[in-house]
Amino acid sequence: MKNPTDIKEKVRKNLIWKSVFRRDYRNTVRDRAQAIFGNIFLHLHPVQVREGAVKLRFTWGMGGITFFAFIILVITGVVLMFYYHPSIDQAYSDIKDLEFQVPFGVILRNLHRWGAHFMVIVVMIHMFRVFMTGSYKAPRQFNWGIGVILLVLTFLLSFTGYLTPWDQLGFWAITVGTNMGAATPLLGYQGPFSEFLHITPFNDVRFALLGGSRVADNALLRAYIWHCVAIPLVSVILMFVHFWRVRKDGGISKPQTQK
Amino acid sequence: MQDDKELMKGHHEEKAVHGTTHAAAGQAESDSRRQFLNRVGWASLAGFLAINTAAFLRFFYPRVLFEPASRFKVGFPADYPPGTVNSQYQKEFGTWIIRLQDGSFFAMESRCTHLGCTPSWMEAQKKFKCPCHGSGYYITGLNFEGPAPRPMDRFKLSIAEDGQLQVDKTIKYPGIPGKESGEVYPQSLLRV
Amino acid sequence: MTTENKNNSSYRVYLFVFFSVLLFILTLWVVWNDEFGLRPWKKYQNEYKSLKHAQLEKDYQKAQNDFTKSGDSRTLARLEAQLKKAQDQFNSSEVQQKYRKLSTQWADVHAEAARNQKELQTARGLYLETEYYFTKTQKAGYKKKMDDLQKRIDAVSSKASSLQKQEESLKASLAPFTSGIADIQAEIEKMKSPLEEKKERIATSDKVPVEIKQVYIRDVDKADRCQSCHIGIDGSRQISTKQPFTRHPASFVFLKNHDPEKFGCTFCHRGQGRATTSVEKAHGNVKHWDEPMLEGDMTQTSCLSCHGDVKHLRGAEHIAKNTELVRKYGCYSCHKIPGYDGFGDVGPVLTEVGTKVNYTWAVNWLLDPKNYFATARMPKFYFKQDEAEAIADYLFSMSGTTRHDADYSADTPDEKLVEQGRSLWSQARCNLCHMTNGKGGNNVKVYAPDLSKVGSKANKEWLFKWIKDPNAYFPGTKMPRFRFTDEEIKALVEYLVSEYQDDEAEMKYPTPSEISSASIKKGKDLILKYGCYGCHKLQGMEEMVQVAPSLMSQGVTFLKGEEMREKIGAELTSIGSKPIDMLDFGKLQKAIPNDRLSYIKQKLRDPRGYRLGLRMPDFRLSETEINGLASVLYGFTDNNIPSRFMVPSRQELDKIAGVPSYKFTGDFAKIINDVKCTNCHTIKGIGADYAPDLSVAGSKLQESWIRNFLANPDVIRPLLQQMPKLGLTSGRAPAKITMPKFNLGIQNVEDTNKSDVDVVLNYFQQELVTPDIPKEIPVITTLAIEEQIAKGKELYDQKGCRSCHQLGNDGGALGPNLSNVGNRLKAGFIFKHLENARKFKPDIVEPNYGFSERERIYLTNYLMTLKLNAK
Amino acid sequence: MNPFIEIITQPDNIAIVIMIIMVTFFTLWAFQQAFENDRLIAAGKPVDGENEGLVDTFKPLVRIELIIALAVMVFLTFWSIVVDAPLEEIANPTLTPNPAKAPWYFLGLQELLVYFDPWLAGVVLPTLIIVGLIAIPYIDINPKGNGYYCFNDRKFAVITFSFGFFILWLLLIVIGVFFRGPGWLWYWPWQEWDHARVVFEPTRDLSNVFGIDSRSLPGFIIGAIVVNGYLIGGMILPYRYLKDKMPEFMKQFGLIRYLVTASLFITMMAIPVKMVLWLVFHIKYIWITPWFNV
Repeated sequence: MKNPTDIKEKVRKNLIWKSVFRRDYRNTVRDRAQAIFGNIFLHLHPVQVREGAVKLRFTWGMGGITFFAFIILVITGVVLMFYYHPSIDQAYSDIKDLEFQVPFGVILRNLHRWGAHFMVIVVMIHMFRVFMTGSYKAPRQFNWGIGVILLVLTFLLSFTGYLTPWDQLGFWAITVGTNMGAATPLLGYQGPFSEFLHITPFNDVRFALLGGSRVADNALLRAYIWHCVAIPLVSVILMFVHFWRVRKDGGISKPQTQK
Repeated sequence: MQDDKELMKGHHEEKAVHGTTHAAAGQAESDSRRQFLNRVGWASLAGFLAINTAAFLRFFYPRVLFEPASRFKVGFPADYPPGTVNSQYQKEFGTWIIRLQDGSFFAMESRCTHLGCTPSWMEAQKKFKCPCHGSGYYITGLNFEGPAPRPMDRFKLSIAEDGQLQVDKTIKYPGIPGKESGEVYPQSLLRV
Repeated sequence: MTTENKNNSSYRVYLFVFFSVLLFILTLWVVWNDEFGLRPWKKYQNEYKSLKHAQLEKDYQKAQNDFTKSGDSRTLARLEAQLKKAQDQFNSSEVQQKYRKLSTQWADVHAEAARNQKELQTARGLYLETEYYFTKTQKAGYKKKMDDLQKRIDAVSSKASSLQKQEESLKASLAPFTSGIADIQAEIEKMKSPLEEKKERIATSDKVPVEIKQVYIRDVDKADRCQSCHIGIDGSRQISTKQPFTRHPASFVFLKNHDPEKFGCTFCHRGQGRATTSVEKAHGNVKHWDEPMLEGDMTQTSCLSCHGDVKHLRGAEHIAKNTELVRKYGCYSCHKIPGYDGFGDVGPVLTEVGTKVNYTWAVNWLLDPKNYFATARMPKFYFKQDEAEAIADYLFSMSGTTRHDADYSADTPDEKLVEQGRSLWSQARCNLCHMTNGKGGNNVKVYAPDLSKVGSKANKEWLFKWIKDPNAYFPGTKMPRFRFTDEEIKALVEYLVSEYQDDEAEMKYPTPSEISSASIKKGKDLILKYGCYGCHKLQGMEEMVQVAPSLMSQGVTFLKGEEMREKIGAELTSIGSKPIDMLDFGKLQKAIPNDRLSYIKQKLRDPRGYRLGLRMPDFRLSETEINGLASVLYGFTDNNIPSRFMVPSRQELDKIAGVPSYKFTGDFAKIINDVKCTNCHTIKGIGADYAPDLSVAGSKLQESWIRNFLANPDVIRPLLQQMPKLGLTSGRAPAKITMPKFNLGIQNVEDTNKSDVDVVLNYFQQELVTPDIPKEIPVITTLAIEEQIAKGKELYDQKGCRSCHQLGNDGGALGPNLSNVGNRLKAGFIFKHLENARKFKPDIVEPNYGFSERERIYLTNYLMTLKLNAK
Repeated sequence: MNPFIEIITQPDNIAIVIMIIMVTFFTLWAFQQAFENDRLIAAGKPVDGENEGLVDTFKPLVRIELIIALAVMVFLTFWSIVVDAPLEEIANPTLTPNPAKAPWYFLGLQELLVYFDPWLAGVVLPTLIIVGLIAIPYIDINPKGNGYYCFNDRKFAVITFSFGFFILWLLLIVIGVFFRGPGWLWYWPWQEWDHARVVFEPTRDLSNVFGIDSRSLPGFIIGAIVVNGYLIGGMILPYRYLKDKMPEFMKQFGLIRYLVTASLFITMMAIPVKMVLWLVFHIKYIWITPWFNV
């Protein structure tokens, strides 16, 4: 008890400590493996990985960075929701208030905004890397497909988030974006062949997106739900499929030269 | 395998693996420096997390509220007949303006001291009756029936410069069990 | 591999430490930013608090010093000694014995009373409960119980009243024991309390929390936090004149009428009310904030948002003055501007201009109106010579005349007539409206033309016709018809033409020449292009059939009615909130700041400067006028201010209430139309404020005086009082301002037997009266009239009336001369006026002395004796 | 301020600058490694990482992940402190800002909207891009180049993908962000954006070039021939060619795979073709039908 080592010892022998960490870490092979599969967060990893996975040269870490950016966005996003009302009367002033009076409101919003830009950039480079190393080839074809869908979901996440501040930028981006939906062949009222299905502005794709014939309160609420709940949920599920597949397909792809 | 050596926190752990094979002085020095650096790194990380936790908590206390003002004017004394309870300001400010038979005024929070429901004034029975659990109060706010533990709370009532009555909710006179608030807090009563 | 890994891994440790330390430092930066970097108001509030503390401390010190010096401290010491003595006396055992005995008795009774009160409440509660069950069940048992309870209540309450009586008597007997002490204590308290209060104030002000101060207006979701920095803006005292601590200037006008708690700041000042993080953001001088803050006089532009009428609005003088510019230059002629519909043409009628002016003059005028006289309101269109000629050709052909120049110099002026004309000129006070050679023209709002060179412009025949009956040539003109005889008019014309010649005018077209039809066509196109019809009445094609059939046969057509209906300029309804992107800065994109105000100002300064092909003419406004007009235009916004903030103008209110606007009736209306009284006077809300309001003149002025005055106007009021209102420059100040002589008595109105003066007087007595002013004053029977007059004179001397009013050769020059007031005003008016001068003229200087009725009677009686003998 | 600096320092555009820097860096790195591996393969040596063994995940990988996470946090925090996220004026349905731009990652699509009708640029092409991307692994049956950077082993795949990725996606984004100003007009970086700029650029349809009304039957026929000729020709000619030159490969590749690949490829190539037609010859539509225009 007299010197720090004793206290450390005492703490480590404590029942509570043991219940959390189970055993001492003595850097044996067993311990290193235990550290990975005994921890839910590290559990995604295999116990051993290819040496190349540890070097930045091959993967550039882009997939991991994308996931980390996503986590940052989820955290900042959830926190921002505490001060945000998805209604056209309040949304804009809520954002102004985040900037001007809510403690740490500015930094959270900035992190969310720049984190979103960053994630889009990183996810694109991730795709480029996977293509350049041919990592989509057998047996990873399906996982590439998941990745493409995740890329699209990333764009949609960012896009739906555009409307939430209810400013000119988002309003017109969404207006133009959803008007493209109106041009869908068959299903959009301005698209080709739509007259055969009696499509009007009130029963086309765009209407479903906006919850009305123009960008207004319903559209904001829909964008908000898509942005905060629906798309993240789908993304998380697909992400785990994505990670799971990476592991099941043998981790980071490995040179398979045909000699 | 050697890769993880420097990643260890404790010196003795390292020894457990490598024994005394690397006993060179330079090696020891660089090890201790690495250990120190590691400590600095983890300490910074802990500091980062601590500050973030504090910031996260601070985040929940906005600097501005959009609630009704805590100081508000409620008209001129002459607007209130003696022996009446005025519920005009109950909706927005949660306050009754009460004038007793002797002509003195006070402002009372419209909140039952039991579990915070809003009692209503029963003119016929001259009492406040809480709909939640049946607590009853006299016009002075003194509880006499039901589970309420103490009389209802009062706010500071004064005369503003323009002659209007002004309620200041930041100054509160909490009811003391079994005592008339008017006797405990003579300053809660305003005589005009 | 070992060494490689070694190096590799140690650099990883460095990376780890580097990034984690950096992250920690950045986090500290974030926290610092959030607490201090982005919260400038904290600094300001702390500074304000220390300033206020210092000021209150000084107050306290001063009060304390005064207290010590004034001998109050000695009084206090004496009182304290007395208190001690009284207390000692009270504490002496025999007094205490008696006192305790009594107070124990009282306490017992009081406790008993409280018990009894509780009993009473219980009994009443039980009674109500029983009554409830009885009502429900109608059982006799309850009824009986109710009766019992009622008896109990009666008993208890009778006991209560007897207890109360006992209590009161005991209290009364207790009172003398302590009353002495209480009195002294109260005295001490009274002496000490001002000091204590001052001390208390310091403590309270120190305790004020440092926080964002916000005014929130729910229905417009407006949250103004300006007071977080401008902390002293509505304080009761000026703490510092430095920004942001100063008080609001003229707060008795602005803040008193616009309670900051209800209006916030940004309704008037614009800017970004929610912003608290930096001065630029809060003042709205940042990108993506469309409403930068307004400061100083510019703020008055916001008055237009809510106030339908800013003309007599206190605090809106700047904007009121500048809205007049819109009328002066007739902006509404070419632009659609809210609230300016239905005003008359700014320029004169041009339908027969060929019969009025000479051709050279017309061309020169079109080329540059300011060449003719510097104060010309007509803008410069930058016509080329041939364009100006084409327009002149069109106008002349429209009047059925050709290019011609009358050569007036050929006539030798009749000296005698000229002299007669000269005296008529001054008698009619033409100079009141018309400027000549830099003099006169004080009634600026009439916008009468400068006549310095009229002889080179208009021909004699036209001048004669014009003076004889202006309405005939230009219905709705502001020029009055002076009832001159033909002889007099001839003299006046002769005088004008000979006196006011332009020596430098060249006669370029001495010989009449044919107008080419091509030129006329070109003139028509130019008129269409530049929209001359916006300001001038031009003739439509229909009339041309009879006037110029020859031209018609040559294919020359004239403007059609529908061609002249559209407004040629851009709509200005919401220019003050027009998106910046929609303002075309053209080639000045980089040269001037890209904001709305700069755009408007530059447009006014150089209307065609932004790019080629712009049509707006150049008014050559002074910089003051540009700023003034810009501030008006800036106020035309499409804001959505809730209707509860709106202050409709008198006219709008009348419209809502269905009150028809006042109309003059009968012969008087004809006289008004003739003589244009409303050019100077306001009558029942109609007219200008150049001369006194005549709405209640019938109750105010004596008939005989009006009659004399109309026949022979004279100076009533010294100049001084008028000067500030007109903003005259010293160079233009005339010696006297008085009414022109309209010769009202000379001619009768059409078939009636009454003279004009009779009509006017009759109308004054019938219509321009108010029941507020009594016809007669109350009579005091107890005092002889002479004594009353003497008392009045005494009062007149006592109250210092003479410091403002002139009496004989004595007295000040601020108020009206009272030497002849007994002849001029009615006693009832004087009597009422003394009671409350502001009632009839809100902006009057005269103070309210609070005379009693008696005093007013004395004064009135005295003033009514002040008469000059009629000449 | 210099207009170019003004544009690139707009808060939202900083992200694009960061993207350009990052993409350039990683592209160079990728190709450097690809050529390195090509050399190794040519020399018959194993490529980078081929003979690598395994390491424990704990702690080498975990620690690297931690460091990268810290670096990303540092980067984002610094970015967030220094640059504030913009908030424009409150939404105003009656006033469209000029230029009204989509989120930057969609600016490629917005650029396409200039050349194609919305149903094509906004719906069909994006769908095809997604479908095409997902289809890549199933089309690319080249067994080489799996798990390492290389170029020689899969030239066609790399060139095609790079064309789509760099030209049709990233370049169009950069153009959309930096070169498109008010009115979606082209502005060079040194030009000031002018809201009042007047431009006269009338367009015509393909058959108008030959003096035939594009909405008439002959116009319709000409358009149909050109469009369908391009599509069908683009499928058949390479097929004949490849069958001739590489019969074995084509056998392995199969007809269906060929059809999918060819249709995706010629659709992709149709984009630059149409852009050139528009920009150089001012041709708006090639084929006008009562239902849609191409």
